[in-house]
Amino acid sequence: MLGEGILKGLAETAKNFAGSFVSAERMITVQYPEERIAPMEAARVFPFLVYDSKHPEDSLDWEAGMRCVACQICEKECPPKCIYIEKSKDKKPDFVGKMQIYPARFDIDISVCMSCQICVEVCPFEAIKMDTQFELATDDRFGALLLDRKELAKSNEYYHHIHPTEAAEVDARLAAEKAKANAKVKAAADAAVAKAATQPAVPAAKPAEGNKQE
Amino acid sequence: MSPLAGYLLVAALIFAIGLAGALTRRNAILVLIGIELMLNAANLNLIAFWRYGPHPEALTGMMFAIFSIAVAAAEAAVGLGLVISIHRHAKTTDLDEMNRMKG
Amino acid sequence: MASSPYFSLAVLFVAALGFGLAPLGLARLWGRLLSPAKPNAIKNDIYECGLESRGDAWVQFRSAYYLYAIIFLIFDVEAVFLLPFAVAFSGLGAAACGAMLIFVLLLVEGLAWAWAKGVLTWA
Amino acid sequence: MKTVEEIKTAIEAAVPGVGLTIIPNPGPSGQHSLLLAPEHAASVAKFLRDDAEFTLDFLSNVSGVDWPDKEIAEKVKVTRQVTKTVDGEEQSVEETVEEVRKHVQPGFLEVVYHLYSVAKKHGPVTLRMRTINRSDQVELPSLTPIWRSAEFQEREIFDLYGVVFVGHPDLRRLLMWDGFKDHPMRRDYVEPDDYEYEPTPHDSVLLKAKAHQAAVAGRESAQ
Amino acid sequence: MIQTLDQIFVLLKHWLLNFLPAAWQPAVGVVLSVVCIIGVFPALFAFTTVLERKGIGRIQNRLGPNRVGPFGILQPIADGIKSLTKEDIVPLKADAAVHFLAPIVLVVAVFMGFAVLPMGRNMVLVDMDAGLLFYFAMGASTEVSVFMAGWSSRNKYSLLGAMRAVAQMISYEVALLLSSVVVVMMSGSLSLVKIVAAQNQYSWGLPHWYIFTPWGFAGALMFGIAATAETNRSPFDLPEGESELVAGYFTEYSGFKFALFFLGEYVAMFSIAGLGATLFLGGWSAPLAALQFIPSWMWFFGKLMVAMCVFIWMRGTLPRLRQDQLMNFAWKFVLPMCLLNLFVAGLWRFMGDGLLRWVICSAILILAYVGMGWGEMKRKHLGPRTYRYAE
Amino acid sequence: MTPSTIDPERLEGWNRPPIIEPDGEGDLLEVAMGPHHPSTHGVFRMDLALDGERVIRLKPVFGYLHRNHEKIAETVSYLATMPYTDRLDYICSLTNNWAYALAVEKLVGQEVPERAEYLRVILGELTRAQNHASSIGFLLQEMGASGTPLMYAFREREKILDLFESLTGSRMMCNYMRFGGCRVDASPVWLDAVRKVVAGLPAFVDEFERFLSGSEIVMARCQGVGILKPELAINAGVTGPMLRASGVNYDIRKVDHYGIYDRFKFRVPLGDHGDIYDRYMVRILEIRESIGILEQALKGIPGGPVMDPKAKIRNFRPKPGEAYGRIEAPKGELGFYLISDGGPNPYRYRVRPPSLINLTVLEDMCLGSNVADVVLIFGSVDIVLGEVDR
Amino acid sequence: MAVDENLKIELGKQGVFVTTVEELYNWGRRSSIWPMQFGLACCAIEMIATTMARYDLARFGAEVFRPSPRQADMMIISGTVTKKMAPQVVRLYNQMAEPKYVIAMGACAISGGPFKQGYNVLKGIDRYIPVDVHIPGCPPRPEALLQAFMTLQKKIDAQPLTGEGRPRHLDAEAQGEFPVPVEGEHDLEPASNKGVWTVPVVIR
Amino acid sequence: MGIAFYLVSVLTVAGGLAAVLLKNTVHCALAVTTAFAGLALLFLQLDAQFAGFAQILVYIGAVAILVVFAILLTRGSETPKGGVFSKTWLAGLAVAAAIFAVLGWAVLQVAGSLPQQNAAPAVTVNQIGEALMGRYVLPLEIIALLLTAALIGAVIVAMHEKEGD
Repeated sequence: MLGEGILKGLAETAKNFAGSFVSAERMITVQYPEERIAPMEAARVFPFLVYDSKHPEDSLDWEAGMRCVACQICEKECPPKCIYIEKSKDKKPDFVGKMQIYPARFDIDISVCMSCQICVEVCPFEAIKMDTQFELATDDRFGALLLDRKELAKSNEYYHHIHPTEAAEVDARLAAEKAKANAKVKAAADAAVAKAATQPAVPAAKPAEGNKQE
Repeated sequence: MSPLAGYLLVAALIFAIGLAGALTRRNAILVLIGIELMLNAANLNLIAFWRYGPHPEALTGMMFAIFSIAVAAAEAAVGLGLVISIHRHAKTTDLDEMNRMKG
Repeated sequence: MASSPYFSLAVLFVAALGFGLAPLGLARLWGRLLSPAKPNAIKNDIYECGLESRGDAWVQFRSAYYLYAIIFLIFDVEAVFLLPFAVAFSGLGAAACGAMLIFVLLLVEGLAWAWAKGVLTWA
Repeated sequence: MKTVEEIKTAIEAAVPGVGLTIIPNPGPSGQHSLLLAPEHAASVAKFLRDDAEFTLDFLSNVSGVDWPDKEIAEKVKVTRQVTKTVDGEEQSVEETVEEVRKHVQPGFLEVVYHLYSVAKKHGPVTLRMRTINRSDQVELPSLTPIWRSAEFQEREIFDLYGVVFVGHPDLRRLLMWDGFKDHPMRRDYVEPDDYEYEPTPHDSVLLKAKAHQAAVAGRESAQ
Repeated sequence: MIQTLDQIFVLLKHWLLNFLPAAWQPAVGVVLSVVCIIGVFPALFAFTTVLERKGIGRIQNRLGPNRVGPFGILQPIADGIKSLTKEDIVPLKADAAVHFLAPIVLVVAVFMGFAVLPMGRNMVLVDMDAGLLFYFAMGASTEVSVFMAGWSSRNKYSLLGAMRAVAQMISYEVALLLSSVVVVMMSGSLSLVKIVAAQNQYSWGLPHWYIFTPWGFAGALMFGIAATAETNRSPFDLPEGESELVAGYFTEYSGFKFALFFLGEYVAMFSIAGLGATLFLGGWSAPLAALQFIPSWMWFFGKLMVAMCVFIWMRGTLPRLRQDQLMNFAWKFVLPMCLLNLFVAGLWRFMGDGLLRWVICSAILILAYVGMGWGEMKRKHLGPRTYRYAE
Repeated sequence: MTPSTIDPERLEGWNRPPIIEPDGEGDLLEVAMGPHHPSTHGVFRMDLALDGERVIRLKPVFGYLHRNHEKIAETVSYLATMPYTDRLDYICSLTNNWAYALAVEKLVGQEVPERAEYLRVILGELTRAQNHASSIGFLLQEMGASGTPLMYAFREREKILDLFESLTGSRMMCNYMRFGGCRVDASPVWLDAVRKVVAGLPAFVDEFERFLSGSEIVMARCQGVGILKPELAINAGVTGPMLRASGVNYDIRKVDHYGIYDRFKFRVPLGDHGDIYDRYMVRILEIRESIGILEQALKGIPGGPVMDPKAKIRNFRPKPGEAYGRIEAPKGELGFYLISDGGPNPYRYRVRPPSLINLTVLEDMCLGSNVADVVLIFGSVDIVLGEVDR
Repeated sequence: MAVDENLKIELGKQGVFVTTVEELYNWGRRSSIWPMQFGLACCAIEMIATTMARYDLARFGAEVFRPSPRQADMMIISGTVTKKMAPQVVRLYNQMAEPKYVIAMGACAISGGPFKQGYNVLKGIDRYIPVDVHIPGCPPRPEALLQAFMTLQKKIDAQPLTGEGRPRHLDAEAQGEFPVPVEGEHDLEPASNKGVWTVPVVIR
Repeated sequence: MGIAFYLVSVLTVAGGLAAVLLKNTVHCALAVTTAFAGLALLFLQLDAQFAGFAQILVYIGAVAILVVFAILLTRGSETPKGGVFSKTWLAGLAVAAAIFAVLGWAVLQVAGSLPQQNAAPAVTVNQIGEALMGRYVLPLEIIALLLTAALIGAVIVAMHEKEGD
């Protein structure tokens, strides 16, 4: 009770005070709008839909290149039920060239989304990924926080930009699948040619699912 | 009118107010406040007489006033202590009620 | 009159009063002109951690506060006597200082009594 | 740590007339439990806590479970007298026939206690108690006097399931406000209609919104 | 040149007064001085709030306000504008008149204290014979305002906070008075000007500040503790102890009334720091004879700011005490030490010059300090502990 | 010291809070502390009756953050409950994940690869370190230390959160563990980053101790305040650092040896007084032990998969049965009780929240003490409202 | 409103003056936003992290967390508002002095978020009090809170002192009281407050 | 007899009157504090600087606090049911008025013969101290005794004896 503990404490804060002028360890403030903490590769905020762009310079082909096939697994698995999907009536070719239905409507309510990434985990088509954009403050609750498929669509290049390692793995996987599918198609075509009979191909979803086991 | 008379009149007025308070209020604390006012009026008289008296350098009146302040403070402490003590037992500071309880 | 110390004090008093009142007046004026106050029963209720306020705050306190106030009063009065003594201290003889010592010791005795009695222990 | 059977034997030896049933757990965890008769629960609990062998001094977890009334369709082999002509003679023969019988198994509320021992560092021992039904006979003895840690957990079960713990020192709602009337963790709890509009045009959302609008319209016409 | 700089404000005032008729000069002179006091300290208050926020920020490894104006220097002005235009809420149940008066009484009482503080050579508003007594009399009035604020709000936290604050302030007021008495004993005057003059001497280039004597050092220590408690600063900031009492006695105050409390508190800090500097640190006198060329007012304000920095530093470091500990500390440690210090000061005078009195006086004080500290620690079983482990 | 030494005849009522009579002077002041109060860690409320400054009655009021976690978990799948567990004790999401994963693994009898176990230990101990640091910071905040200890604690916490983010993608809501392993593997770069942070932790704890442990004010406020007797602590189900500060040697890491804790050498610090200071010091010492575990785990982490290849992500339907799994979370014993009826959602999902049960003894600790101590005692329990009210 | 008319004419004459006052006023109140010390759930931890050294909300002069609503300017609804808590939140908002701002931080505060299916969770605090800025995220990063804070500052900057578009607190006609819901037998009553919350048209 | 005298007198008397007349006891206490301040100012006008400041220090700083504490301790801030004035208030008022009349009459009677001396005596604190240590040393010690007695007495009276102690 003689005050030496208090003096020690004062010395400690004095050390920190002085240190804050000279050492980066002791002055850790990152002045946000001007300086930013380097974004983490693994960071996740809200989901977005990946599309493969044939023309990376313009973003016109977002609808054509969208990987989503409206299988509605994510909608079902989403814990807070913030995804809404409507299937299309018609079909369009997917990345392997197979004709698939696509989402006529794909809404994510980011005012409900809990950024849990389960949709990404369960998606067999590598179609939904997590964005790192977090600057979304708005005074418009209903207009700005319900994202439709156009707002959600981001190119594969953008995906590469924010998650380079993961995107490369995904691309490799997709390429392998595509090769497999092509081979299969080719084999089927050969077989078809050989058998001269028409038979529907194996659904492309199955092999994709097999690969997504982690 | 001499200044002294003015002070004396003020002192008399305060004394009367204090007395009226002490006699008319029911709350014992306010009675004590009245008494304090009366003591203060007396102090004012002391100082006024000292100031306009024949020997201000002798400090008599002023010393008396200072002692009086000390005595009044002691009185206030004990008086208010008594009020608190009574309140603890009688649960009231109302003098009328205290009288009734006594009678 | 201006040379009297009390004149300076009076001026300081008025200025300090003005310093307190002027911004409050300005704030009132602002409210009158542009930002009307909208008092209502919920807003002007007593704050109580977000709950509706229950019971009155003006309750009976405990005598611990009063005991401290008594001791404070006594020592305040003591200081009134100590200060003139201290001023005159350098010119005083040992006898006078002894008298003051007795004065202080008497009060210290009161303090010691209160201490022993447990009055100084806050409950 | 002893097996459930051994514990059962030990309790039966110590507390005479106790009604104990072993509820087996089919899952891989193998945590079998003991079903207590409510009237002996306190003495069994006290025994388990104070017995030098068990010293189950630490009540870790108390959970309520709601088992609503269940309609059970079961195949029953029924034996009945059938008159048959056997060997040209009418005889009354017993015949076993399979029949599907439906009956409603009355639901009950269950409280599960998980016990451990701090002194002996073993556990868990699982105890269960069941109410008679889910509506009016929902009293169970409180184990709070034996294990203090049941205090808030039993209050919570009272709040969310509606089990009334007899002997609990302070049985009030824990999580919901005092004026609340329902027991929301029961499986037949109906949520209040506080639905007005949600931006997600989800199917179920739209259904709810429609129902809400209908309800509002109904209320307005009623006024 | 040095003298001109030293007296620059005095000269400026006289130069300004020369434009006026002689009859007006004294009155206007007073008004000018008062305006300076009323202007300088709120400005200093504004500056100190930024200093505090930035200083504590630095202690906590961050920057603190730096975006409002260059280096955040305009932050207090923005705060001022905001407070001025904020709605003023008076609870319906509150005592509106007393609620209104409380901050005004506080501001007036704290500003009055500056009347007797010498802020430089010849820079004092009033040099009264009973200056120190006047200062304490004014300091005593702040307690009334705190009580008024807490009581009139009719809020439990406010009233509890006010009662705590008043109990705390009266307890430490005694210590404040008694720790200053030693200075009066040595300087032989209650006039703060004379007290500074008594310290403004040098032997071997070193000043005769009272802090450099055993009784002066002990007095300064006790004065510092009491001053911290009087101004409700950490670690004695219980009245506004937000962890228990939300915001203490000004919980129900909003807008500029709250700002006035805030200001009053800081101005009281300046005032008490100024008094401390005057009593123990030689007021406006330079710390070394060689440094006397620096103007006296600079020394005064320099010492003031150093004291403020210590206040800020402590706030950034220390947790707060509990009410009973605080009261016990006042009555069972600070007050006995102050009384002992009176005795030591008497001894100091009667022992005459020489090394012996240094040794004896220091020994008495140190022994008492260590003894009381150890005794308290033993009695309450406080102290560092060792811990056992289970494998 | 085992409770069996207590005379059973004497037991009736011994575990109830004492009844304190006001001394008849002055009114009782009924004060509500919370739900909006600067030091109730959110929206907790205590209804106090004060006799002067002495607390003679304290009734905690819960439910201001009752988010129906258990009800929601019964309506969503086993996997979808995982992110909700993050939000239970939102300061230590990873240990919540772990406890839930452990309970489900018990329910279905799932194995966990070795590397995943190591990762779980590393993340769990990092979580413990940051939780204890910030809990001490909050405690000191309640003591009125104007945020400095909290700032220092958060300075370290940010470093650990960066590790979490770079591995799991989120600072707080990690959602990392899965039934049968972990979601993603850690890269060597990440492990190096952990090594760096762990190497810096002792210096931080030393600084904290120099700053606070010896401070007279901290000692005066903490020592001898809020004493919890070991018998009552056990009987009231108090767990975690609070229990150990009362001198009871009970650490589930040592008792259950869940995961791979039997491979690491560490000690369990115990307090002798059971007061606030002991709780504070036990937390500090536990950070030091955690550093030791982390160093061992980082040295011994093997290669291999982080997910049991037999584990299922979609269409996860455990067989009927039930399981109770528990771990030593930073705040105490965190248990999950699951009943499966064979469906995709748990039939009954119950969290055993250490924060709520540790609060059982709040009244016993606070009665008779000063009102200013209430916030300190409350802070020393170290609760998170998300877990108390669920 | 005779005063208002006169005022308008008077102010029209002194257009420049009004502009200056407006700028000064907006600058003052946007540079000195003191938040209320008020945390609800998970987001509160991120809010605390925002005030901590790494992100340092103090740089904007907003670290003065006032525990009393009387002295606070901004309420950060940081976390899930349960039905049990909602009356308290609304009452606290009412007890703040004008001008006052509300930031709904995180999914729970905006819409109930992941917990919106719960029986005790309010589906968005804007049913009872007006919200100035919404930040999605669960929880939003500290930077997101800083960005929301700057959004609020921009919003304040755009508010005129008089005339159309002036903020609520400068309008004598505007609502000043926000009724506090009552805890009923099954739910809060009313489930939302008319005047604060208007039901938007369902999109489909 | 400058304007200051009248101002201060009015303040003092108004404070005194308010203290006696107001309903709320705390208001009375605050009013009496004003009256004390006015009296202190009157002391200052009478060149009794030390006494004036001592008056502020003791009365405003300490006695006023003591009074408000006493009020809060006895729940005095509630307005009593039966009115604030005693049943015999008329008699009391009459007595007070009579006394004022007598005193006022006496003062006015002798007003002409009262001394007019105006030379301000230069009293320093030093002189007071010397007087205190010289002529008044006995009263000083008696005051010390009195204060100690008052301290002990008041504490005993006000202290709440705990049962069983």
